Amino acid sequence: MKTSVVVFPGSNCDLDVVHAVRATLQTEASLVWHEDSELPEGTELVVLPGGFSYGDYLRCGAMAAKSRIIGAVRKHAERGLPLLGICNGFQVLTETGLLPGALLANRSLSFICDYCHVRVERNDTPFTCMYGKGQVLRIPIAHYEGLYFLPAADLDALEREGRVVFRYCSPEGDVDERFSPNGSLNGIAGVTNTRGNVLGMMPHPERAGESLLGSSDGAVLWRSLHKWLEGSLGK
Amino acid sequence: MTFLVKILIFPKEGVLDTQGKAVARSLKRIGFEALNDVRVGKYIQVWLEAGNEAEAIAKAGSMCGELLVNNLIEDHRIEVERCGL
Amino acid sequence: MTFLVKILIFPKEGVLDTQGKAVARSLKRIGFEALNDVRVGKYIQVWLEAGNEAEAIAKAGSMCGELLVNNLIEDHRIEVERCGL
Amino acid sequence: MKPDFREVGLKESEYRAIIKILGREPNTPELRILGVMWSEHCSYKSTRPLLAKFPNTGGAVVQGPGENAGIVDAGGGWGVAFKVESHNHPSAVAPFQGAATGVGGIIRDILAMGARPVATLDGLCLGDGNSAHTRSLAEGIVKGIAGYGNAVGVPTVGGKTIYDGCYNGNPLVNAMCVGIVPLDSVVSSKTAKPGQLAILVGSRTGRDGIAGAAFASSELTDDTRSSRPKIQIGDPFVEKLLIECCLDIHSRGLIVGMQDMGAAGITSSSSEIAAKSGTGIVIRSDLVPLREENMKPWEIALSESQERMLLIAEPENLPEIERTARKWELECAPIGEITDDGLFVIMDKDEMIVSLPAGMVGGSCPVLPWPSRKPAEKTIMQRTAAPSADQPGYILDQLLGMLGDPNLADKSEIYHQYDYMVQTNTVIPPGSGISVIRIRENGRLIGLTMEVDPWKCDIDPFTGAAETFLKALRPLWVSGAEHLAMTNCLNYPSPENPENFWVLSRSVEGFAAVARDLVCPVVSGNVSLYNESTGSRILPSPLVGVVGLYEKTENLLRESTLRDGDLIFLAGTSGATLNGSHLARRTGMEPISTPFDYLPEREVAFMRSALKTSRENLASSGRAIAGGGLLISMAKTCIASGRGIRLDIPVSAKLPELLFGEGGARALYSVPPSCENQFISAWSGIPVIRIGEAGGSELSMGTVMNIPLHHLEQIWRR
Ligand SMILES: Nc1ncnc2c1ncn2[C@@H]1O[C@H](COP(=O)(O)OP(=O)(O)O)[C@@H](O)[C@H]1O
Ligand SMILES: [Mg+2]
Repeated sequence: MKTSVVVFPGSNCDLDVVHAVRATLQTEASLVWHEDSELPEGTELVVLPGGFSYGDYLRCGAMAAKSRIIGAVRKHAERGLPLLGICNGFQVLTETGLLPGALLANRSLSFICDYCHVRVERNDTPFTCMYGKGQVLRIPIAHYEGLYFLPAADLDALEREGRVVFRYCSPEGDVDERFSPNGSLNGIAGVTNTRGNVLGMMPHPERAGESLLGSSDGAVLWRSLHKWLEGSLGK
Repeated sequence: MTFLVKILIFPKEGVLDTQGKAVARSLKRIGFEALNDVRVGKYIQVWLEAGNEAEAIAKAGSMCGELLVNNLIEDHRIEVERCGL
Repeated sequence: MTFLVKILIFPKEGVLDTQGKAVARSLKRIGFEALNDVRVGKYIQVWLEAGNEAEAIAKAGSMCGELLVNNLIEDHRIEVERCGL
Repeated sequence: MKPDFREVGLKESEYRAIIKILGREPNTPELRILGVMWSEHCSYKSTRPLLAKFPNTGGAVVQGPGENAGIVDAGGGWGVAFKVESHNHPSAVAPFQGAATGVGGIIRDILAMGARPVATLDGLCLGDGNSAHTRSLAEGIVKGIAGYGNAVGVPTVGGKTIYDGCYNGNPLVNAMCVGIVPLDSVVSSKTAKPGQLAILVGSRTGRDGIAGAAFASSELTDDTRSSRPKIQIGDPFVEKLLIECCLDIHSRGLIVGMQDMGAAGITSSSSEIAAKSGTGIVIRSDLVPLREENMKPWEIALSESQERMLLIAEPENLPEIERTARKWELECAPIGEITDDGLFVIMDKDEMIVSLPAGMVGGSCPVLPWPSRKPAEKTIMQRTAAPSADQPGYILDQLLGMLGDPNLADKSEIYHQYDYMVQTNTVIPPGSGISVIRIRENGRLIGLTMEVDPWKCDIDPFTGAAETFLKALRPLWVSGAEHLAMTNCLNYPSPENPENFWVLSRSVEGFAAVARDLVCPVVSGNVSLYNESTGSRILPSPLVGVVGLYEKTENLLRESTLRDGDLIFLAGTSGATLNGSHLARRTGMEPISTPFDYLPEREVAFMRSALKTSRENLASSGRAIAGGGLLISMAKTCIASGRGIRLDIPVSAKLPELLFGEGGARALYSVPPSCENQFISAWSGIPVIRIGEAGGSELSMGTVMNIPLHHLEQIWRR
């Protein structure tokens, strides 16, 4: 699986993603600079990593969404290849319009770094095909702006189309406002586009890659992608 | 000519304004009770070159459209002032 | 009477405006080159009850002094508007 | 107009010394520069002879004090660079910005060693924990640390927070940063040679924090509060770019030296390089990229604008350095060069503004020998509220009261605001007595601890400081790490008061004794004096940070991994006393002086047994007993592991000492029954007693108490 991780000025989870992909799959993952206009030849997965692109000074992800590389990222997604935005990367995806919605300040108005639980709502996406449907993952979050917002009508449509991939839940898998650490509408932690090849998620799968660090639930996401790519590209 | 463009950005009606609510709560706590609502937004000042006021406004408008404002969650207003006449 | 008090808060002269700097750079990058400076501050709208305009302004002033503005690094301006005449 | 020497913070004797060295009067810019560089903050003039008492070589030490940070050998060709620094005065005035720039500053010190910053810890001493003022100040400080550390991508993996009314007007913010560096590419500030360029990389220079160092070297009066320098604003975004840029440049061998710009900005960084390298340096102030107009050369030279580094490089590498800086969108300008005349010179175009011997600016200034006087003995302990164990409910009441006390209660509200996981190496996150991170490059784990205990230092500065240091060492040993070295920050009130100076000296001796006896050298540190304001001054607050190394990942013994059926053991001496304890303060007991024995042999024996226990896997969890004593440690273990303990301790008159006493090397272990004999023999020669068994969902002790864990947890989480 050939992975490209985009580095914006202020990205800080870029290397973590590279390590996680390499450690899980023993495959190549390379960094791509935001000023480049092309992705490396043969890129199969693009990851927009977490961090504080451009300091997140205007709105999270807003300035990164205008980077030169975004054109190539858009084309990659249009070809139906997987594009994953994690945390700040999710914010960049909503700012580019590749995903609907916006991420607002957490209900607590504080940065939250902690483990949380999310329920896998769909396992028919490239990102989740090796999880069980309804499986509960223990996975870290670390953000100030993670409250997923969409105007009511759009939110209904999103739900009807089943585009919520991850939802905050209790350790037992119950979804309720109480288990949403940031106040996200409908407990939304990750959403996908209509085609299912673009995923934005606030939790950090790359931080849940080994049990020594507290959880390995995130590693399955990389394995899912690997499997899906092998299948779909007929390797 | 240099213009100072002032861009006022504020949360759209219906969008949760957590910060506004928190500020309202704090203001009430320290004694400002006769308070109906608070909204917190951004105030961006841009000093730019333009041929005339209309052009300055147009430029500011496209800055908002392209970068400064997220229409899903924010509204905005633009005011212009000529600098150093 | 209800007034809408608009509070414009902006970085003090000489104090590093981290946001303004970053926004200016981005605006230039996407093609707005005729740009001299950008400053990013806050725009707070407060709807409050007051007997008259002067009182509304006075109230807003003390809100700024006590909570909304950090005098070490920020300046501010207050504008008032009568609501729902 | 030329300022009076007093206005720039110099004493008359110092001014005379300057004239003597120069053979002339200094001009205005020179006077301003010397005022800042000879301030306490930059020169350590009050404490230099004291710091000389610290052992700073041996063991794993690769680089002792004298550089931007110390370095220890962590195996496999990798070094760990670390240092702690204070940002107390700025945080008192502007909590958010002060704390944020404190984090930024210490990160650059680590970067200056050529090391990649991999962790920070923060030591916070805050005022009365239940006051609204403290709460709002603490909120600003914590948000400042979070705002900076999170954005810059260095995990805040631990720290220490205490509350006491003595910090109401003077909160302390100490920040420690840890970095890793290949031992063969450590950067030194001593190796500059004539002809090399001094290149400024980072942000533009403004009028921020001019003379901030002098500000930090005096008491906070209402007057200084209003005359404070223009506040520095940290930009973590630029700092992140600066880290990547400098490491990129360094990894390609383009520089020979590097120095952060902290206090006194360009002046201190450039003059220190010249003084340490035995060269001169000329700085061209007109070449410095500015943010503000009409800045005077001396303002440029003393500006404390953040996020700047000074690189020393051969001229032929300049183009490549400039290209790299452009990639990272940073300013980059050659602003001077190394000379051979030993002078620190500032030129503004063709005009010479300053010309001083480099050693006088960035080397050392005359020591200020403050008089020292031992304070009168504190009164003998009066048990105003004598603890009587047999009084029904006494033990439980005290336990619950202490668990809910801000000093001992849950601190997650603070550390959940810090990104403690970025870089994906955090093995034990904040919330334990120890933080553990992995060094991916050599596969080893390192343990990090931070301690401050003003109350014990107040009773007796020597044993109090020793005990503070030991409190940072013991959790490392219990978790299976051997200590490598320590860093410290000496936070005190004015040294000009003879009693304060005596206390300061004695606590330095306490640190030095432990460093020597346990072979834990001091490799870096910082001093912050004058922490007093009108009507209040801080208790002596020496803070220590220790780095330890695990032989193997499997050796790591965690604190809260109790298993049902485990036997609970108390290992270690029974030297605990109520003196200076939380219980004593709660119940209003007067302390007696010299509360503890400092017995290094006992500590060494404890260390050996603790290390053996973890290496031979003889326990399922272990926790060094610290603040609040045995029962608090027990309650925290139960809460964190979600398992109860049935204590089996006979009721005696000594119960309060046993359960709530503090001090001395003691640990709480949970031992699988199959390991009992081996465990006991690992501790031969040291008292170990079996005090209970793990299981159930209560913390109970015969008829004395029986309390459900969820109740304990509720109180602890406040
Ligand atoms: N309490 C202390 N213990 C040991 N070393 C100290 C102490 N205080 C300062 N030092 C050392 O003195 C030197 C100068 O300190 P400082 O001025 O804080 O460094 P920097 O200029 O890099 O910020 C450093 O090497 C520092 O580690
Ligand atoms: Mg330094």
